[in-house]
Amino acid sequence: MANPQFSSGDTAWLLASSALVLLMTPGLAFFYGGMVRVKSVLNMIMMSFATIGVVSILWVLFGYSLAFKGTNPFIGDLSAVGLHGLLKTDSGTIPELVFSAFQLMFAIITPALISGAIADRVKFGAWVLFVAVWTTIVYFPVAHWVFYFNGGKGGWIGDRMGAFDFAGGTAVHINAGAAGLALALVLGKRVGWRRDPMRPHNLPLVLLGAGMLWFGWFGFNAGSAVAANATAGVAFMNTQVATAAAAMGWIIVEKIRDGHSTTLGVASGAVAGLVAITPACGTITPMASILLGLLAGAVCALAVGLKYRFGFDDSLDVVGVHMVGGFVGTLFIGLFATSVLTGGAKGLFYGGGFTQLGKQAVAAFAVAIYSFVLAYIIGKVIDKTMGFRVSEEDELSGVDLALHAETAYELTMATHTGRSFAGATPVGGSMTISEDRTVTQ
Amino acid sequence: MANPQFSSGDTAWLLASSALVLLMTPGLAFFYGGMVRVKSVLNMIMMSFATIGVVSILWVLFGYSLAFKGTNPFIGDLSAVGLHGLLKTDSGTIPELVFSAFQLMFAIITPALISGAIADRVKFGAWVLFVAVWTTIVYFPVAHWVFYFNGGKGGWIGDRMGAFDFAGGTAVHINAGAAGLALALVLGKRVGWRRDPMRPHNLPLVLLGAGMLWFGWFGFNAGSAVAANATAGVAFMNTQVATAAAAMGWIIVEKIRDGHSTTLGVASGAVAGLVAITPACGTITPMASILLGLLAGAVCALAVGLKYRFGFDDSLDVVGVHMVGGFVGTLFIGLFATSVLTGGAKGLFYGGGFTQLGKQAVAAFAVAIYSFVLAYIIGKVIDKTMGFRVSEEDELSGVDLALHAETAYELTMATHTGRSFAGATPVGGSMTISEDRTVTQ
Amino acid sequence: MANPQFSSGDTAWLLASSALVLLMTPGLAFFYGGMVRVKSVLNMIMMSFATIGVVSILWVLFGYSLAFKGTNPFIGDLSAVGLHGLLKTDSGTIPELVFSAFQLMFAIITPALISGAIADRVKFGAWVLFVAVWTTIVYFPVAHWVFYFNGGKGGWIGDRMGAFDFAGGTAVHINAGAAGLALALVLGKRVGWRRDPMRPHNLPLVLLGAGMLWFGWFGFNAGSAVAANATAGVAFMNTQVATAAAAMGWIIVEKIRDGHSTTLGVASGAVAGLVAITPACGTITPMASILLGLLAGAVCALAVGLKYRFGFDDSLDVVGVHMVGGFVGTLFIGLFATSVLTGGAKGLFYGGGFTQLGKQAVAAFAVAIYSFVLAYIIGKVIDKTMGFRVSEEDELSGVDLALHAETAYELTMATHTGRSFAGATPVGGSMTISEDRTVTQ
Amino acid sequence: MKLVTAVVKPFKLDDVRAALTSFGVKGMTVTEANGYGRQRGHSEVYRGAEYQVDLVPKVRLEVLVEDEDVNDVIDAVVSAARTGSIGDGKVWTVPVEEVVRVRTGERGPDAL
Amino acid sequence: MKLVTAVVKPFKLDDVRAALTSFGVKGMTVTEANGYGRQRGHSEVYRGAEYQVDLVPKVRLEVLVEDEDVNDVIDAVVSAARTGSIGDGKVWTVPVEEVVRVRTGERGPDAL
Amino acid sequence: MKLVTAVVKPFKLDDVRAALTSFGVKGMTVTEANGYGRQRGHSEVYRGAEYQVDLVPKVRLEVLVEDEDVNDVIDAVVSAARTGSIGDGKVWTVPVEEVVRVRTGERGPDAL
Ligand SMILES: Nc1ncnc2c1ncn2[C@@H]1O[C@H](COP(=O)(O)OP(=O)(O)O)[C@@H](O)[C@H]1O
Ligand SMILES: Nc1ncnc2c1ncn2[C@@H]1O[C@H](COP(=O)(O)OP(=O)(O)O)[C@@H](O)[C@H]1O
Ligand SMILES: Nc1ncnc2c1ncn2[C@@H]1O[C@H](COP(=O)(O)OP(=O)(O)O)[C@@H](O)[C@H]1O
Repeated sequence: MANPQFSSGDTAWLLASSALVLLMTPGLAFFYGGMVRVKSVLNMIMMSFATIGVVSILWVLFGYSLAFKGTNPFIGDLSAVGLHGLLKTDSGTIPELVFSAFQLMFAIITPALISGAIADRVKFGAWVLFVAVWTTIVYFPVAHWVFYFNGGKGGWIGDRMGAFDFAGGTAVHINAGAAGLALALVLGKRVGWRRDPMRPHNLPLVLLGAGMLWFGWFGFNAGSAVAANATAGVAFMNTQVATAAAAMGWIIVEKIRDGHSTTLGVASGAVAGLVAITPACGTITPMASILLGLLAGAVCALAVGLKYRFGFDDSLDVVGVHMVGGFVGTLFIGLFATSVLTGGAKGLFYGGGFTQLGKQAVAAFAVAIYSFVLAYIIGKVIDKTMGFRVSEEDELSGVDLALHAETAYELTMATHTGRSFAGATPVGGSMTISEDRTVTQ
Repeated sequence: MANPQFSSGDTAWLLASSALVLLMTPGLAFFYGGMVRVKSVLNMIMMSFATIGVVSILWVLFGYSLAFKGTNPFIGDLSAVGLHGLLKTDSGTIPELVFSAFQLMFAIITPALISGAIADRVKFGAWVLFVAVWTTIVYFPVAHWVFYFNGGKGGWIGDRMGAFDFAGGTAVHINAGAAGLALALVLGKRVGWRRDPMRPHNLPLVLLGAGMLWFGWFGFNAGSAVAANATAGVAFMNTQVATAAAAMGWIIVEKIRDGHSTTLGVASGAVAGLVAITPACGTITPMASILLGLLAGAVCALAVGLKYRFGFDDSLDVVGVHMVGGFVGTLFIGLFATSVLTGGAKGLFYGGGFTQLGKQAVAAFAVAIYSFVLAYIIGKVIDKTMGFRVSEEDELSGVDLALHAETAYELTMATHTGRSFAGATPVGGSMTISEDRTVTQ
Repeated sequence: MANPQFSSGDTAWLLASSALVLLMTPGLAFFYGGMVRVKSVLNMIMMSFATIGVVSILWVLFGYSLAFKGTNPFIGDLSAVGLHGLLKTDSGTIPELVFSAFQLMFAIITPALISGAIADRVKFGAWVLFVAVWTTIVYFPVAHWVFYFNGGKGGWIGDRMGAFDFAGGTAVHINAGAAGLALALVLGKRVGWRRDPMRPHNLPLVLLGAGMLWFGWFGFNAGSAVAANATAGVAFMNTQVATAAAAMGWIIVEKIRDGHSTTLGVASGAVAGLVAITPACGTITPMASILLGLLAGAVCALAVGLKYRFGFDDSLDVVGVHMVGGFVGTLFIGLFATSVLTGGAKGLFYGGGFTQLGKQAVAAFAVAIYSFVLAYIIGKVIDKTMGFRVSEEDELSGVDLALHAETAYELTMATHTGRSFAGATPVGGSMTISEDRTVTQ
Repeated sequence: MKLVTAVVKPFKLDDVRAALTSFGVKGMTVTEANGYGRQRGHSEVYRGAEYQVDLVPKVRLEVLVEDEDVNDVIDAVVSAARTGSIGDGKVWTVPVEEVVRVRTGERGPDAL
Repeated sequence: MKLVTAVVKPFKLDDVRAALTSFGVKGMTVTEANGYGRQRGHSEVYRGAEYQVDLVPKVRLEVLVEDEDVNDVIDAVVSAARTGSIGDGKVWTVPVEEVVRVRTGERGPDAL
Repeated sequence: MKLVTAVVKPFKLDDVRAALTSFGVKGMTVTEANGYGRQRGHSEVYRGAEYQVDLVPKVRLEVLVEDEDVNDVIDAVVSAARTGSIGDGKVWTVPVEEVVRVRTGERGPDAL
C-alpha cells in the first residue's frame, strides 16, 4: 500500500462492521415478520430482502457517487458512477470500497425500516418501485447532508453546520420514520384496524430479530468511527448501555401502566434505545447514555400509543420507535454533548448554551420534513398510477398467498395431505400440469 | 494515540469479540427458550434479555470498578464508578472502554445462564432482583479473583495463585452452575416433574441458540487473548475442535445408551464442549482439546441424569452442563497444560506434577462454594420476603400468560378470530375499552 | 512476534472471518431444515451439525496437513498431523493456526452442502461415514489443488495452472454439487416424489438460514484475501452486489414464468449469487458482479427444474444451485477477469482471449468429475454394505422420529397431554420405567 | 336436546358468536377444520413446483341447544355466517340423547 | 351403539383416558378444541394494545360405546374430568347407526 | 340424511377424497385428530428422559350424505382407507335431522 496512513486494523473492523450492518436487515425482517399476522409474515420479510437487492444495485450504479462525492452541500456528483476507479483507492485509513460497502448497508436498512409502517397491505411491485425512487431522491441526498465530510465542503448538516449525528439518528431513523408516517397516511388503515386482533404471530421470531439488530448495531454505531480506536470504544459502550437502559425503561412503563412487563416490550425498548443512541453514541458519556436509554425507552413506550389517538395505522410503529427515538437521541446531544468527545462543542447541560441544541433541532426537522414530503408525493404518485395497496380480498386472505403464492408454515403432517403436486416447469420443456400428474412414478 | 503500544488490530478483534459475546445471551435465550414448554418460552427468553438490561447498568455504575480496579485480592475499588475518566484511556494495546465492554458481556451471560435451572416457575420481579444482587456480590468479586491481572496485585485466583482460567471456566460456568443448583433447591421442583411430559417445544430454536452460542463463543474464548495474536489463534482452534469433539462425545453416549443420537444431544454436547474448553483453550494443544471435548461431551451426557438420581429439578441442566463441564475443563488444565503456551507451568501428564492441578482444584472449588452459598442465601431471602416462585395456578396455566400477558405463537388463522381488540392507551388520553370499540372504523 | 510481517489487523479479520464461516454451517442447516417437511427437519439440521463434528476432528488429525503441506501438486503430506508444531508459527501475516482454522470452516461446509441432495431418506450413521470418507479422499485433495499456494510448488489448479478460484467456486460448490448429484442417484427418489406435496415446512427458517449464510459469506469471500486490505474490500463489495443482483434475477424469472415472486425465490437467488461470486469476487469489478449476479440468479432459477426433466431427486437443489452456480461463476472469470485485480491475466471480454477461460473450464470440470466419480463409488459401497437409505416405513413416518427419537415442535398445549414421562437413566443407576413412574412426586 | 354443528368461514366466527350470544346461547365448542367442496382452494409455488391446495380453512362450531331452539339457532347461525359467496359452509343438526355438565353433574337442559 | 363426546380441560385428558381404559374402553379419538362459555378467557397486551381472548383451550374426545355402557362411560368421564371449577366442560351422547373398523370391515360392536 | 364420520390415517386422506369424489360426493370437512387404540404410539428421548406418546395422528372426516348413499359411502371410505395394518381407523354414522347450506339457505339434500 502506498498510503502510509493505511491501517489493517481499521480495515478489519470496518469489514466486520459492514457485515454486521448487513445482518441488521434480515434481523429487521424477522423483527417485523414476527410482529405481523401469520398470513403476511413472508411478505414482510420479503420487503426487506428485496430492499437489499434493489438498493445494492443502485448504490453501485450511482448511489455512492451521489452521496459521497463532490463539493455541493446538498448532493454529490457522478464522478464515481459504477464505483469506477475505486478498486485500489483508500478513504482515510481504509480502502474506499470498504467504506463504500459499509455505507451501502446504511442505505439498505433505511428504506427497509419504512416497510413496518405499511404491513399487510402493500403491492410488492409498488414497494420495489417506491424503494428505488425514495432511496434515490431522499436517502442519497440526506446521506450526503449528514454523513459526507470533506473538510467543510461536504454535506450541509454534518460537515458545514456542525450538527452531530454519529451513526444516523437523522439520516436513518428520522428519515425512515417520517417516510413511514407519510406512507401510512397514503395507504390508509388496514381492514379491521382497531377491531380485529392483530397480535404478533411469532414472538420468538421478534426477539430473534431484536437480538440480531442489537448485535449488528455494534457495527452500525462503533463502525461509524471508521476506525478501531477509542472513539469506536466509546460508541460501543454507549450503544450497549443505552440499549440496555431503554429495554428497562420500556418495560417499567409497561409494568406501571398495564401491570405486566412484556417480551415484546423488552425487544421494542431495546430497539428504541438503539435508535436513540445512534446519533449520540460518539458524543456523550456512558452515564449520560444510561439516562438517554431510560428516557428513550419510556418515551417510545408511550409514543406508540399516538397512532390510536390520531388514527393512523403505522402498523409496526416506525413513527413511535424510529422517528420519536431518532428525535430523542438527536436532541439529547444538544443537552449532553461533552467536549472531551466532540473536541469542542458542548451540550446545554455542560455549559454549551443552546447553540448545539439548535443545530440538532435544525438537522432533525430538516430531514423529517424533507423525507415526509417527498415520501408522501412518491407514495401518492404510485398510488394514483399503478396502485400501492392490494385489494381488500387479498388483504383479508393474506398477502403471502395473494402476492407470493406461498404460506409461511406447514407444521402438521395431516394438512399436508390436502396438497398435491401440480407440476413443475423443467428447463426447456413445457410440461402441463396434467401431463405431469400422469408422469408421477 | 499517545500510547505507542496501541494496536488497531487488537482493538478491531476485541470490538468484534465484544459484539460476539453479547450475541451469546440472545443465543442462550433461544437455546433455553426452545427447551421449555410452549407456555413459558417467552418468560425464558425474557429472563435473559432482562439480565442484559440490569447488568449493563450495574456495570457502568460500579461493576467494572469493583471487578477491575484496585490492589485488593478479593474485590476492586470504586475508582472507576460511572466509568469515570475512561473515555480516552487504554488498557494495554486497546482502549480501556473496549476492554470494559468485552468484560461486561461476560458479566451479562453468567447470571443469564442460571435461569435455566429454574425454568417455568419464577416470579419475574424476583428474578430481576436476584440478578442485581447476585451479580453485585458474587459475580463482580469472582471476576476480580479470576480475571483481574495487575502484576501480582490483582485477583487471588488468577494473578496471585496462578490458576489458569483463560476465558471463564470458573468465573462464568462453575459460578453459574453452582448458583443454578442453589436456586433449583430454593425454588423446588416444577409441578408434575417426573410425571408430566416436559419436552422441548421447539428444537430448531434450540439448535439456533446452540449455533449462536458456538459462533459467539469464538469472541468469548479467542477474544480473551485480548489481542489478535497467536494465542488468540490457539484459543480459536481449540474452541472449535473441543466443541466438535464434545458434540460427537455426547451423541456417542446417547447412541450406546438409548439407541439413538439426538439433535438435542448434538446441541447439548456442543455447549458442554464450549464450556469445558473455556478455561483451557489458551493452555492446551489442539490434540488435547479433542480429548477434552470427547470427555466433556460424554461426562456431561451422563451428568444430566444426576438430577433424577438426587431429585432436584435443574430444569435445563445448568449443573450437568455448566458446573460439571466447567470442572472438567478447569481440572483438565492441571493434567494437560503445556509449557509452550503457559510459558512455564505444566500439567501432570507433561511432567508438571500435581502443583498446577492443585491450583486448578482450589480455584474451581472456591468459586463453586462461594457462589452456591451466596446464591442460596440470596434466593432464600427473596423467597421469604417477596416470594421467588409463582403460584401453582400460574405455573400450570403458564408463566408467559401469567407474568407477561402474552403467548408466544399464533400460527393459525382460525384461532385469531377468538380474539378481539380491547383498547389501547394512547398518549395523554384515557380511552376506555368500550369507547374504543365503538370508534372502530 | 519475531515475524516483522505479522499483522494484527489481518489476524483480527481472519479470526472474525473464521467465526463467520463457521456460522454458515448452522445457517445452512436452517436454510435446508426449513425446506424439508416437518417430519425430517431435525435430521436435516443434524446432518450439518454432525459434519462440523466429524470434519473438525479429521482436520486436526490429518486434514490440514493433507491439504496445505508439501510440494506435491495433488496432495499434501503428513508433516503437520495433529497440527503438531503450529502453536507459534505464522502463515504470511497471520498465525498459522488462524489460517488453519479459517480453512477448516471451508472443509466443514463443503460436505454439509451435499446433504441437501438427499434429504428425508438417509441413515444417519451412513451419512457420518460418508462425510468422513469423502472429506478425506475428495475434499482434502481438491482443497490442495485449488487453495494451496506455495510459490509454484502448490496445488495444480491454483498455484500451477493459474486458474482463479478466489474463495471456492470449484473446491467448495462444484465439488459439493457434483457429489450431491452422485448421492441423489445412489439413493434414488423419495417415496412419493412428484406426487406428494413436499413443500417447505417453515419458510421463515429458510430465510433465517439465508440471512446467516449471506452474513457468514463475507467471511468466506472477503476473508479469502487472507488480509484486511483492498482485495478484501473488493471481494466484500462484489459479494454484496452479486448476491443482491442474483436475488433479483431469480425473482424476476419467477415473476415472468410463474406470475409471482416468492420468498423462497429471493432466498434461493441470494444463495445462487453467493455461490457464483465466490470464485470471482477477487478478480472482477462491481459492475461485472451485478451482471454475474443477475445471470446466476436467472440461470439457477431455471436450472432447479432440471431434476424434473431428468428425473433425479436432488431434493433441495444442490446441483441446480451449487454446481450450476459454481460453474457460472468459475467460467465468468474467464470472461470478465480484470488485470487490475489479477495483476496480469484478463478475461475474454477484456481482451485476454480464451486462455483464462480454458483454465477455468479445466478447473471446473476436473473438480466436478473427480468429485462425482468418487462420491458415487463411496456412496455405492456404503449402500451395498451398511445401507445408505432408511426403510420406506421410516421414510414415511419421518426420519426425525425413526432415527433420532425426536419431533421438532410441540406448539400446542393440548397434545402435550398425550405424552407421559417414561423414565430417565440417572448416572450409575439402573432405574426401570415402572420404578420411575412410582417415584413421581 | 340437539347438537347444531356449523362449518363456517373463519373470519365469521366472531359474528356467529355474537349472534348466538344475543340469542341467549351461553356456550359453544370451536374446532379448526378444513373444508373441501365447491369453493376452490389455491395453488402455491415453491422453486417452480406448483402445489394445489384443495382444502380451505374453516371453523367448526358445536352448539348444544334445547329442542325448541333448534330452528332459531340455525337461522341465527346461517344469517350471521352468510357472505353470499361460495364456501360459506353448512349447518346441520343431530339428536342428542344426554348432556352432562362435568363440573356439577347436572343433566339435560340444566347442563347447558 | 352410541357416540359419547366430551369436551374437557386439556390437562385432564390423561386422567380421562386412564378412567376409560380401566373401564375397558379400548380406543378414542381426540381433537384440540376451544371452548366458549361461562369460563372467562384472558387478556393479552402487545405494545399497549389489549386483546381479549374469549376462547379457552379444551380437548374434545369421542368414544364409541355399546348401548349398555353409555351411562357408565359418561360417569367415568365426568368423574375423571371434574375439577369443580368453571369450565370443566360437557359430555353428550348421540345415537350411532353403524360402526365399521376400517382394517377388517367388521361392523357393530366388533368394530370397537 | 346421515353424517358419516371417518377417522383414518393422515396419508390416506387423498385416496379417500378421490374415492368419494368419484362416487359423487361433492364436499367434506376435515379435522386433524389424534387417535388412541390398539395401534402403539412411539417414544421420544430428550436428554435421556424418555416420553411415551400414546396418541397417533389421524384425520377425521365428516361427510353429509343422503340416506340411500350411506352404505356405498361407507364402503368407499373403508376400501380407500384400508392398509390392513392396525390403526386404519373407524367409520361411523349418525342420523342428521336437518342440513342447511349457509350461502343459500337451502335445506335437506339440496344443501349438499
Ligand atoms: N357433504 C358435505 N359433508 C360435510 N361437509 C361439507 C359437505 N359439503 C360441503 N361441506 C363443508 O362445507 C364447506 C362449504 O362447501 P362448498 O361446497 O365449498 O360451498 P357452499 O356450501 O357455499 O356450496 C366445505 O368447505 C366443507 O367444509
Ligand atoms: N351449549 C354448548 N354447546 C357446546 N359446547 C358447550 C356449550 N356450553 C359450553 N360448552 C363447552 O363446555 C365448556 C365449558 O363450559 P363453561 O360454561 O365454561 O363451564 P361449565 O360447563 O363448567 O359451566 C366450554 O368451554 C365449551 O367448550
Ligand atoms: N371406541 C372408539 N371410539 C372412538 N374412536 C376410536 C375408538 N376406538 C378406536 N378409535 C379410533 O380409531 C383409531 C384406530 O383404532 P385402533 O384400535 O388403533 O386400530 P384398529 O381400528 O385398526 O383396530 C384410533 O386411533 C382412534 O382414533
